[in-house]
Amino acid sequence: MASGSPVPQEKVGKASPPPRTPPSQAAVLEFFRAISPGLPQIEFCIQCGSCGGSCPAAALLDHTPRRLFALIRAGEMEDVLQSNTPWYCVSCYFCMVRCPQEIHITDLMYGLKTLAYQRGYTKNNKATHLSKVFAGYIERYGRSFELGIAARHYLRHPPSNLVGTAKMGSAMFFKGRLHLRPERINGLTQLQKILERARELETAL
Amino acid sequence: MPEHFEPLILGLTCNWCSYRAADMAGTGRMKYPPNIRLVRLMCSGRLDPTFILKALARGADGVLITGCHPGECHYIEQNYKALRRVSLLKRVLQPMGVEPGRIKLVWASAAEGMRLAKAITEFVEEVRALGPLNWSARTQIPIHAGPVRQLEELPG
Amino acid sequence: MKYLFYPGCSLHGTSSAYLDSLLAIQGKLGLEFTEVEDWNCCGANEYIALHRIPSYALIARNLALAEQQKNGANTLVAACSACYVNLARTAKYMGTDRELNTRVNDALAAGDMHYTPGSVEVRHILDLMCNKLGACKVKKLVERPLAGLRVAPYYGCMVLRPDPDKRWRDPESPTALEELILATGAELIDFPLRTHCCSGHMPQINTETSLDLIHRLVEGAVQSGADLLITTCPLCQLNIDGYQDEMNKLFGTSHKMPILFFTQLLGLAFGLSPKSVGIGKEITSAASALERIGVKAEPEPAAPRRPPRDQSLPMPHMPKPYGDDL
Amino acid sequence: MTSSNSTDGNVRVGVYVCHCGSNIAGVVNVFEVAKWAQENLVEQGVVVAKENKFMCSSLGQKLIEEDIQKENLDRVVVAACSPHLHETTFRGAVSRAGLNPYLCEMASIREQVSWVTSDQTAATEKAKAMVAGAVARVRQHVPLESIRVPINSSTLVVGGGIAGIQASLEIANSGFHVYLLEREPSIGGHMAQFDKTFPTLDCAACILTPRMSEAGMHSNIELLTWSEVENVEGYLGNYTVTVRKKARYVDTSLCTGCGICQQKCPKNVIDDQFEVGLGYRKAIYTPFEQAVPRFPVLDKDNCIFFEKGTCRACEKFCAPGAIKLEDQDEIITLNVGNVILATGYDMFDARRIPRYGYGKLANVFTSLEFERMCNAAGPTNGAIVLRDGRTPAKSVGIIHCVGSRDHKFNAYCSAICCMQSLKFAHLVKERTGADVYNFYIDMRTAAKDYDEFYQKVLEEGTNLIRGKVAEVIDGGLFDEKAGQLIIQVEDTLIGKQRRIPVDMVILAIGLEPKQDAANVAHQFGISRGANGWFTEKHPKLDPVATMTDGIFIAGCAAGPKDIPASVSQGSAAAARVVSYIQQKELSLEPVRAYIDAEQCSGCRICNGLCPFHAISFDELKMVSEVHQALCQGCGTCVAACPAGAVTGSGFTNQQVLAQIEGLLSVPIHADVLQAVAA
Amino acid sequence: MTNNSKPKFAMYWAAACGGCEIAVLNIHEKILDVDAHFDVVFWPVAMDAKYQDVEKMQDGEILLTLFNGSIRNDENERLARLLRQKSQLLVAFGSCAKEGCIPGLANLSTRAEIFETVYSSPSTDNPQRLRPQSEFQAPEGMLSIPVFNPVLRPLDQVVDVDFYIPGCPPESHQIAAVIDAVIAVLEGKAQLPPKGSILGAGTSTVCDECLRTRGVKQLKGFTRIQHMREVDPAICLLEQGLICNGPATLSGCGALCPAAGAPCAGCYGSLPGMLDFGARMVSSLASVLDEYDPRKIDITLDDIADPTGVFYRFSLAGSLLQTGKASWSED
Repeated sequence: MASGSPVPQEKVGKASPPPRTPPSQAAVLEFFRAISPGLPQIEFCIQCGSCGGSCPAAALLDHTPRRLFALIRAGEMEDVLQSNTPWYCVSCYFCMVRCPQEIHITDLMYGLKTLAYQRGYTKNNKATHLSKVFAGYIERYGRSFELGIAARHYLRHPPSNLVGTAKMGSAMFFKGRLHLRPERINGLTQLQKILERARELETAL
Repeated sequence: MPEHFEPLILGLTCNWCSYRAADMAGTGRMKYPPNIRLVRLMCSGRLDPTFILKALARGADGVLITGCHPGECHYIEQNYKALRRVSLLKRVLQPMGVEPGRIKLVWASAAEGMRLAKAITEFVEEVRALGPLNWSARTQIPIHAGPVRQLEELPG
Repeated sequence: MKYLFYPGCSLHGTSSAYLDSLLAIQGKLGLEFTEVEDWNCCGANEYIALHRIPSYALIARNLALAEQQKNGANTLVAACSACYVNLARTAKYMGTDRELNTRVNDALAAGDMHYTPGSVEVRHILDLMCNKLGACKVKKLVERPLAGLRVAPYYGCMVLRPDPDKRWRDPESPTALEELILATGAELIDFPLRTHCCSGHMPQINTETSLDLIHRLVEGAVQSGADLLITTCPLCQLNIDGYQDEMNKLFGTSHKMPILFFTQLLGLAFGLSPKSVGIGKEITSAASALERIGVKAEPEPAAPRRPPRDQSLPMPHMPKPYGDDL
Repeated sequence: MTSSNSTDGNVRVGVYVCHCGSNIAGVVNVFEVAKWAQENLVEQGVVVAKENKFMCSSLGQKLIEEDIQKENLDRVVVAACSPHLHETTFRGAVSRAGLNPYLCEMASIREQVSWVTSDQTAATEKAKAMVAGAVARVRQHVPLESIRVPINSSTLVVGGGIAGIQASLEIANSGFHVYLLEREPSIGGHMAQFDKTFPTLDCAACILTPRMSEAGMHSNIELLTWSEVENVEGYLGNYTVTVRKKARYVDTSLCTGCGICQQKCPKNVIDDQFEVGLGYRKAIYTPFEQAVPRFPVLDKDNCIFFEKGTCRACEKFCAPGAIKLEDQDEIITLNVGNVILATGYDMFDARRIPRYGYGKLANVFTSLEFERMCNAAGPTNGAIVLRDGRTPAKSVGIIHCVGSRDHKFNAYCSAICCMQSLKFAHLVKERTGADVYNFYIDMRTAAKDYDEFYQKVLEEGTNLIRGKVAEVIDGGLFDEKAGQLIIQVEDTLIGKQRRIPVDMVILAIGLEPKQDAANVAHQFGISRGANGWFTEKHPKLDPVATMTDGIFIAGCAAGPKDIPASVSQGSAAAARVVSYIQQKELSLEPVRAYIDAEQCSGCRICNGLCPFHAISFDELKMVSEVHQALCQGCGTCVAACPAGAVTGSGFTNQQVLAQIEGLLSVPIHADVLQAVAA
Repeated sequence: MTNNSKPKFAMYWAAACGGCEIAVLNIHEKILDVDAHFDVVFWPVAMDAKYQDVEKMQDGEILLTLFNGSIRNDENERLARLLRQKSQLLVAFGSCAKEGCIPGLANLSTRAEIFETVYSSPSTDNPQRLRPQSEFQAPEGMLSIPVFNPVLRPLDQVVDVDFYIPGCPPESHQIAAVIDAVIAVLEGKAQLPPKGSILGAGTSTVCDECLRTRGVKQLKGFTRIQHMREVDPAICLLEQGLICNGPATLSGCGALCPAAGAPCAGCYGSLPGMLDFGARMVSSLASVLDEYDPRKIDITLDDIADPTGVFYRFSLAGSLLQTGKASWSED
């Protein structure tokens, strides 16, 4: 507990953790500069909780954002990457505009998502699946495709109230708000080339 | 250019703000590269372009001028004079082959040790990217450099 | 004035009403939108969740297209809040983060494209109307004042936050939609939750939470006495509009709070036909609310004089947020 | 043409390198530096170069003094800490040995080398360079004599808050005349508005009003209330201050302060000043009962007579006929030797944080409003009630750090809010027994008996929630908590978001510099820090002096402070002033500019450059001249003179240029730094 | 020339326009005093003389040498060294010798660029793009011309200089005054001024001699004389927005240019002890520019055409940095 970060739930009851010197803060910061554009300012967190207080999804989070930052600085990356927090982030940016230290919280959440995803921490995670389906259509057509996305996503993760959702869907359809087939852009191959190259340039995470 | 080049920077500081910021950086043990050497002036308004030229002529690769934030000058508004002198001097020096990037003006209050340390670190990197100025060598080139074809051996 | 226009996927699909109404009013406002040719999806908040550089490249392709096609029009306008933030953020970060800029342009190069940071200015249509045209200009165009219609503004998140280019005085107390509502002659409802979150893509991830958030908004709108909400964001519209039935079921309520795009409201005020501005495409029908248009609102009761034995303490004086001409 | 020709070649320089324990020696190889100087700077005139554990110690100083005698040195270089710390120390040592103090120069190899450099070799190299620079500079030094000015014995204190009152009393009691100037109708400042004072909880009025009346009656204090400074001229010892005494419409020579005019005045006005908008006053009023002076002022903008030309109620009922409706502003001139600025602070405007609902949600109050509410003499006679004026609060949320410690508003800590909020928590408990929630980021109770008070508040069962409040929402909108306020916050100690319903919210708003602080700073020629507070000459060692001789600061004008701190600053400033006055004549730092009339061409380029109006133009001789006492030594004119006719003693061109040459004479070793990088 | 006891006098013309020589002749009958007191041994413009004659002399045989012109090629350089060796007093005569003058501006360009302009400009017929070669093997034998040095040098960067006489050219009445002074010394009536002194000039700057009325300076902006409808004859030119180097320029000329309504170009250079003329002007002008917003400052400064040329017109080669691109490798 030297780091001041609370002991993650699953560790409760186990023997006290072996003594471990936390990672070099410089290295941690460098790393987050690498995965988040500009200067994310994570080092300035004063643990005030404006983020957790403002978060619309707070009820679902296993760690509030500021706690994630504490864990990161304590070197508890395992807990961070397993955390559901980034995946419940709906990008409302409340935390970011309210943070008294002007930390780029939302940007960091994106960074953490990519990190967790690319390190394979997100098996059967609803949010990841949604993102993957969405991304899939973009890479295949260059545009998103609501009907397809909904179908594929709900196939894997059926909504709590299937009837309601279906009703809404049909209503949408009849009001001409859902297309039956996706739009495809002309420069698709070009786009794919770009994305391919970009993936090569991705920071090794 | 040597494969590893370390820029030599001269820093001109204001006694009331940036010099104290340097003190604060010290007290706070904020590390910054040793490439910079500071001179204390009473105010950035004391900045005489001659100082900058002298530094460049004596082997400095860049000059960092620091003063109080606009509106915070201990002598009310002298830092604006520094601002104007620097911007005019840059224009004069460009045709001589001194990149404007080698001269930088930074505002740092007495409380901004961290800001100053950051500014120094950044500036050292910027100048490193520009490469050596090497003026002291240039002005000492042999007067008689011989026929045209021998000119390649000149430094700079 | 000529502008490049980035509609984004939703305006081509789920919120065609937004597009219809926008195109319907552009002429009156003296705006001329040219759709960026062959634009691609900005990836919403999904693509960036999986890939970093690729997501910026994805977005940057649109910026690059805009740079190519701009001929004269330097401003790229987006209507969807998410698209706007993505475009604006990328443009900003490519300008400030040298590293990112090189990589993204390197990627673009694979498709023989390039984007020069700063070459196009990204703005949201709301920002354009309020901060460039000004609500006063809008007011002049009103032919059918919406007197008696009680309208609550609903911004949602991304049009205001993170506000990468500092377009707004205060992202927590905006006045743009308010000014437009006043301009249309409708009655402005003070809606404290106007900048709160509609739950974004939460319906697909955790329906209960999202319905809870939607419930707060609808409940709040009802409590504040609004006939309808207007918004700037397709997703907000979709969530509040589409999930209202489910929300009612879950909370045992029976609210029917219609939500329209602000452009639709302007269209009506400009005297356009409801159909031409896509009224009717909403799932929670706005019909009943719109019937009020034209009905004279009863005059405001004068503020009562302070009775002698009233002990109540005066409220703090608040400055008037918008100009008197509204 | 070369620069370093001003002094003769054969100066004898002594170099002293300080270990500062391990502070310097731990990183810089001080022995090598000394040795290097000894060997390599001979032609620079270095005759001795020594290192010592602590140069500032009496032994270190002795060492210098002896060498000056033994080696008959005429220049000294001390490579140690920042000159801002020990320049005076070593100048002292040098002059004790009979040398002019200004023939000593310091190289700051602690702040600028050992403390900021990790690599030892690189640090040592840099230290050498700095020594070389200092030696080259000191060669160009010339003896300087300080300038002497007489000190006028009366003092102007600006601001009649507790700090100003304290300062005035101290000076007055030591037998010197004081003008105490206050913008408001009465002295007393913010403290007069407070109810209880932490941590002792004695009532503000009880301890303040005696001081106020003492100041009001003191034979050495001349009160100038309802007055503002118009203009300031002069320099240490001889300031001329122009003051506007605003029209009071009351003849203070006749007024008895009976208060009948206030009773009879028919016009009720919301009191935005003293009651911070929570209460009412009349158009002619004294801000509060114990006001000093007790004479009322007439508020022209709200007076029926000045609106309609009729009424004159006050005039009719005033027995001594003191009402003077034709009164005019009066301009007076004061000659003083010193000025103490105790201009205080403004409160942060809570409306700037809309998410806390102040101004929209009726039951959100600011801390100052709450102070008035608690005050027995306040608008509710001390009852803690909701905005409706009758319902007592059953649960109260107190939000710390409103507008403080937030880079969007004020990045600094306002210092008093934690204790004030705890005080509120206690008062609420004591008077209503309501539930109290304090929302804090960090609890800062660092002063005598402060943490004890914190303990007491804990004991009373206050709910302390560690978290910066996200927003305050009207519960009526949803959650069926009509009329209640919902405070949404992350309880960071359990890592969960909580939504806590309360009836009343108190915003502990932070302290800000006076909105006109910039003008004041400009008028008196002092500077302000990044946050807008006046800058001290030295934050630790000279906290009440400013960079401008003869202008002092006390209390919150220099930054947020609680009452004890403000009072002690008032006394401290007074002490500084009195010591000046008693010296009768003072010597000024000889860092001044002077113009060589021979070289001056009278181009008048320098004339407009001096913010202290020290440069004048002699139309007859057609040359410009510097008024030595006015000059503050910034050197702008020196740098600007196209003819080089202006010399800035202490920072001459030769000195600076020589130092630059010296600093750059030690090349930078790429290989060394490469090693560092690796 | 008969060998008599009179002290020997020499004058040489290196890289310069010749104005200095004219200026000397402009002292009219005073030239006779020179002849009366000196034995003129070497003065290519005025008399026939061979380098060998000078080489044959003893070291220090010449008492006084007035050296005008800067060191542009190796011939200038050889003669500078030679005359230094043979003269007791070597005087850098005129702006070129003192600080490089107009020819010094060539230091802003590389030798290749200069040759390009000189030998391949549209007005030159040079299809094979020939360039001067220092040596050329002709059937008759090896021909050689002086080598064009990459960097132009003022005299004191090549040899030790005793005195300076500024001006482009030096004012004749000042030359006359100097000659009188030297003669006075010869006759034992006066002492030589300290080595390195500037002779034939005032102690202040041109403003000191300028009759225009001046007030406190607050410059709104800058203009050029050709853009002005009229120049006020009575008011300081600087205050009219013209860049006048007068404030920084050593007095002695009598403020000729400002008197004629033209801003001072600065040919007398800066005061003794001032290291860099340009820096003085940059510093003073910027100080009195009445502008606070960085953007506006830039806009105002845009109105200064060729700032380097304006502030270093006469002093570039003698300035602190001495040279620009000239010192770079040419490709």
